Amino acid sequence: MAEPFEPKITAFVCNWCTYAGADLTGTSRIKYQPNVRVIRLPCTGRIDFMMVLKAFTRGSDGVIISGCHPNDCHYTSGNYHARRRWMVFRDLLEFVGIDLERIIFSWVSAAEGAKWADLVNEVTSKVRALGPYRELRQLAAVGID
Amino acid sequence: MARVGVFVCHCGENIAGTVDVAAVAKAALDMPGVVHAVDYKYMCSDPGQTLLKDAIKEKKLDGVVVAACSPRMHEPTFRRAAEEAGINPFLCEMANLREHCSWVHDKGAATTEKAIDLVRLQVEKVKRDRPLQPIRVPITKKALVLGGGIAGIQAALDIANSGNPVLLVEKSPSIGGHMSQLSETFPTLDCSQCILTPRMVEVARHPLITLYTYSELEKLDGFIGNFKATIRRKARKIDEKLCNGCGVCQQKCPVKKIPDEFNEGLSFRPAIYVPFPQAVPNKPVIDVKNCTYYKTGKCKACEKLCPTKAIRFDQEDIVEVHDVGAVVLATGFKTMPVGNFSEYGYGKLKDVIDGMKFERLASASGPTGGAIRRPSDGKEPQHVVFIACAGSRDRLKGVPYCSKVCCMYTAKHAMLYRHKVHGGQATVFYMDIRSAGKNYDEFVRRAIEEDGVKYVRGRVSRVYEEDGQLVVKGADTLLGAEPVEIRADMVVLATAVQAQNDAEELAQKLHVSYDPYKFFAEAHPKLRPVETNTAGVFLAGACQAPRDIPETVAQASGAAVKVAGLFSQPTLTREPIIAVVDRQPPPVFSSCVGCFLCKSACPYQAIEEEVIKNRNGDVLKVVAKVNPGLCQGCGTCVSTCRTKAIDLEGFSNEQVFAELMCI
Amino acid sequence: MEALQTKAKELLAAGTVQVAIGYGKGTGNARRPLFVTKPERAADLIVDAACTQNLATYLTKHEVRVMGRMAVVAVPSTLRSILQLAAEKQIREEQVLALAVIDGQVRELATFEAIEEAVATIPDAMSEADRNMIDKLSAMSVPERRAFWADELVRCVKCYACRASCPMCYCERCTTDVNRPQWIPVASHAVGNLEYHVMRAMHLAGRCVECGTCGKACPVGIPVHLLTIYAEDSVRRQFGQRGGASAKLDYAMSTFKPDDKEEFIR
Amino acid sequence: MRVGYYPGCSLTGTSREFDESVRSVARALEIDLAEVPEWNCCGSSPAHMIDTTMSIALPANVLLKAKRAGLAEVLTPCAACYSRLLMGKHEIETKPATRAQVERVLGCPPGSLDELPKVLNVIEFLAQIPETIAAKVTSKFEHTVACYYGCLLVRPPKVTRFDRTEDPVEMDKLVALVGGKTIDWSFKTECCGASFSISRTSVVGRLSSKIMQDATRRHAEAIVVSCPMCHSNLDLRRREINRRMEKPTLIPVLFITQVIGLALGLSEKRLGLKRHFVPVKLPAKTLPAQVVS
Repeated sequence: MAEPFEPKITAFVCNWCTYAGADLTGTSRIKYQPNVRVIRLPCTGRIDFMMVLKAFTRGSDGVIISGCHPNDCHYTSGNYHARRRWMVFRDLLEFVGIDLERIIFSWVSAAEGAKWADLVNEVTSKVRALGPYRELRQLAAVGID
Repeated sequence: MARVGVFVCHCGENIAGTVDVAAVAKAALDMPGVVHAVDYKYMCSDPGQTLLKDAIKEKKLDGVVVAACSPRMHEPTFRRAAEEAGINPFLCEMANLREHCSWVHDKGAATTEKAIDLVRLQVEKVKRDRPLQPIRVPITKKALVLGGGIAGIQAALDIANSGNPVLLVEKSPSIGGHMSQLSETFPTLDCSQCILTPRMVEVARHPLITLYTYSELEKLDGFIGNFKATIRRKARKIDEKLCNGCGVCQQKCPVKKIPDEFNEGLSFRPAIYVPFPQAVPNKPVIDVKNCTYYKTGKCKACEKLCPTKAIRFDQEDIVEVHDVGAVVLATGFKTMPVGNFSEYGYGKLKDVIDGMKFERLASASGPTGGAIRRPSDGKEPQHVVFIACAGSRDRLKGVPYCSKVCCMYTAKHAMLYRHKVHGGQATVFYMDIRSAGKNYDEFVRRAIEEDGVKYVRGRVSRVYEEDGQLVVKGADTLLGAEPVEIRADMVVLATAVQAQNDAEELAQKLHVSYDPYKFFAEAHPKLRPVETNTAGVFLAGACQAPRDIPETVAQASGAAVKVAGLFSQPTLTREPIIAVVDRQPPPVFSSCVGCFLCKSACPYQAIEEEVIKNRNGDVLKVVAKVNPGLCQGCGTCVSTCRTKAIDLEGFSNEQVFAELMCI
Repeated sequence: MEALQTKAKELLAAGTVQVAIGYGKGTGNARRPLFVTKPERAADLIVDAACTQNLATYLTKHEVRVMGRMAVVAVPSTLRSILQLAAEKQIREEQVLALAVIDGQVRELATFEAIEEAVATIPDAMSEADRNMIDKLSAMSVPERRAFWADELVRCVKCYACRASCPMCYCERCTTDVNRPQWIPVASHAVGNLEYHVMRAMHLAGRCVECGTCGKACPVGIPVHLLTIYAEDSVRRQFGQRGGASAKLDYAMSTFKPDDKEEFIR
Repeated sequence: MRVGYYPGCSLTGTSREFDESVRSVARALEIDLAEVPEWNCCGSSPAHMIDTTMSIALPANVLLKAKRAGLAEVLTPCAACYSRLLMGKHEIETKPATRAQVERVLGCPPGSLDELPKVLNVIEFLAQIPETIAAKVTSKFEHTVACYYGCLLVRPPKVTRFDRTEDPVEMDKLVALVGGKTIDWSFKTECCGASFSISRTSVVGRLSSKIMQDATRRHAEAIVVSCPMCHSNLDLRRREINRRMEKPTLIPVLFITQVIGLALGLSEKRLGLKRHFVPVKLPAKTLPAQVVS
């Protein structure tokens, strides 16, 4: 029997809210599924859309993007800039035929340890149900990379 | 070729209990560029750090990954160790195996595999780390203290006494805060005002303290050492220089029936008023909402009668900008509005009051001169029931946390009542008695044993009126949950301590984190309890969590020391995590094309235009330049830049890309 | 057409401009860019329905700029390009003069303010064919669209004609040329091509003037302009801003509103 | 307007007048009550004391039938039925394991228990249509009454999410809507003795007398309820109650639907007023509310 599919989830998180929130999940000993790999960045404003695209083309089955709630940004407005970028990026991704179900945006504050665990569990379960993200990987096979 | 060392920490059992640390170290050795990998029981301990330092020297490492706890915890520790071993501190990275792995996953192959991946990400990152030099910025050696309660007063005095100027901003007309309203204080029963007012006067007289009452913070820009605080000084409608505080205006004001905030609505005040006799400053304000002149355009009785001609009806708010180097948040708390406890009849039944009202009743400066009189008819209550945990530890209708001070003040209230009404009976309904603190439990025992306060362990379900008396229905859980019905003359609710209404808004102005209950969050619950995540902003008192007076004062002094320590340095060292625009040899100079879209995205106005000229002074190119003093390193400009001409030190494109490549 | 030739001749003769960038005769019925520096050659300028290329591309080219002040024959999208280039500090008012061709009329627009006024009266720039195509694609399911673009983009040979023809792709170093890190794979293959075109569209969102020149420039006929036009349209729909409306910077992607909609964020 | 209707056993037995008044009021308000086809027991006392799975499966089956009949909302006047249906729905929505087990018990395919209909008690339902009621009032209900809510409508608050747990007010608002006055009292959710109505009448007498005592002291002319158990205890057990009263009382106990029905001008017969043990006699015109506070 084949091994059950374990999705790879890449999370881009900001240092001040979601990373700290995930730290709180740890100090609160709330368990969640081990499929996520966190890329720590100072702010959601630092999340280049190219990184998200790269995460998918490198084989992530799901992507989490998370930072401070509106108004709570450590850098005042990085999350607002990021939000605009995501609005257009999502729109464009869907237009070129990339499934938005695999890319989840969330605000997780430093106090929301439980929300981080919920988020990871939910995304992991959802992506596990969706199965491996073959579409982009099949495309990659067309090329020579 | 890189020479990276990987150090895997067991953290006792914290990591090693779930993650196969030896396997992680072994796997690390196979990672390209890793020349050394070990695991050790406690990396942060002195021998652990020595292990790291020795390895750096012996193996000539040019990059270090410590796989241990969160970088938010120990990154400075290991960076310092790396520096001591002779490499640049920014060539040290941490893989978070504890908070992000061992504490949140079960023991098993998947968890160890994740740990290895986390190490791999950081190895890829550290290989691309560049040595960075700390940035030095000047410090404005002046502190802003927000809130003029005991926390703010103590912090302001301590900072000023260390020789640094302080701007103390209080939103109400006088400093003093909740403490000025209290009667006696536990566990010594000394009079609150007697110990507080000398401090208030000291604040007013201190040459290094500028006191702004009736003022609020509108905006805070800048960063540690270099904040710009915009303060709104609300118009008192009097000329403070001319007013001598004689009080004639208060006596002559025709509006008399405004509920007095200081006395918790138990008495009345005029429209021009000083909140309480010991107020600092002792200058009145005109309550514009209730003043006859502002409502009808007529009256001006105070203006006519003021002997120094100090009334200024046309006075406007003043907005000022101040340069400050540090901020102490000491904005205090509020007590829970009791509206969600309609079954206790608060608001409906006049003789059901909250703890703050009782403080005013018991206070010698209060509306009854310290005599316990019930509000409905002014009679001396013969039986008073105190309900502890009215809102605290109540997930359904209140807050889940313990408000910490209620057990003690309830014991104090019951005791004061028994001292003042000798034949009176005091009954306390409680869930647990939490009296941890020096001389605290002794105090509670005294209330029970010497002053005869009856303690009933159980909660109250209802308070209602019958035949002119209050009926308190509850259960005595120590007597097999027998229903208890007590007829009382007055009921005092120990309502929960909550964050101020505008706490969230204020936190957002200052970019400090806050918890789900809107209390401001400390940078670390144990090791950095007076700091916030925003460098240069410190915490004192009940704005962080419910606190009593001794704790508040201790924390305020702690915050003051942090400020004084900051101000004792000639300049400030900042982490060099900032954006840089690339530079290239002529004729390109920079891959920046000078579109300046980054400029509008920068939250800190840190992007400037740099004009590149030739020797004749002809403009060759205009490119972006990041002001390292202003840049805070968010990286918003980096992801806005189409040509990738801006990059962020410490989180560079190459580093993030490398991390992504090992997914 | 005569009006244009006369105007260009006058401007060149008077020395108001040193070069007039316009359309000349190409192979067959095609039109090609023409750079007129002598008044007597102004008669070679052509204006007709076949003149669709956005000539603003040349305004940022060093070789053209060194000639002196430029007059550019401008269709509506060219006018928007001028404004967007001005907003991005790539062109100054004294460097350029527009010979706007709007509804067959030639008007000299010497200031950015005049161009802004003219642009304000021009309706939605997306052509009907592009609009229909975008509507058709939007109506498809996600997998259908994925198949459509996979089929199209697999033919891309990364010749970068789209980039070269675009007036807003004036960067001296494009992200595709960055090799540390190599964001976009050098070779032409399906994933890299997708990354390249998504990147280009994202970079043009809020800046694209919807001229469609990139699509026409594609030698293998990929409708790449639909991506940039779609991204631009997305910006307009969501933020009410558009590229090339003003000579002052009004770039939707470097600003924000606290109440931007965020129902997709949980 | 069409709404699902689940009467349950009480409304077909001891509390027929509740059923009659609900149906009459609904008819007067032009609301189509669609009875859940083939409904079964809600799982009250018998099941939930004995078998946890059964206590969820029974209400789940009721809601499943309602869902299959295309009903988005189910009105259930009996407070015990309301409690069971809500609790069943809550358990299914929050516990995947329970849900799977119930699906097995009911033999329905997975997913059948998704999006079960909303459960409404009669107060909740009427509170949604205040304008409709107000427009049809023909004779104002000019009486001062005590609204008694009992326990099941507001408990447990996490599940019911209805009104204020300790001091509910929604029924008071309905009475006010049709011109009545309500006393301000503290016994709105005190225990009436609940299911001891049959097994231990003395307990009912002791507990309910306290409720009755306070209501009469505050000059209520009647007690208004929305639960068949409350009604039985306060009405049927009046003899036991009066034995413990300072002054025996004969103030009637009305269902909220009967109060509304009277205001809508419906006949005593259609509202089942004759079925009570304590005769429903209200003073012709009432005094202004004497709120004792």
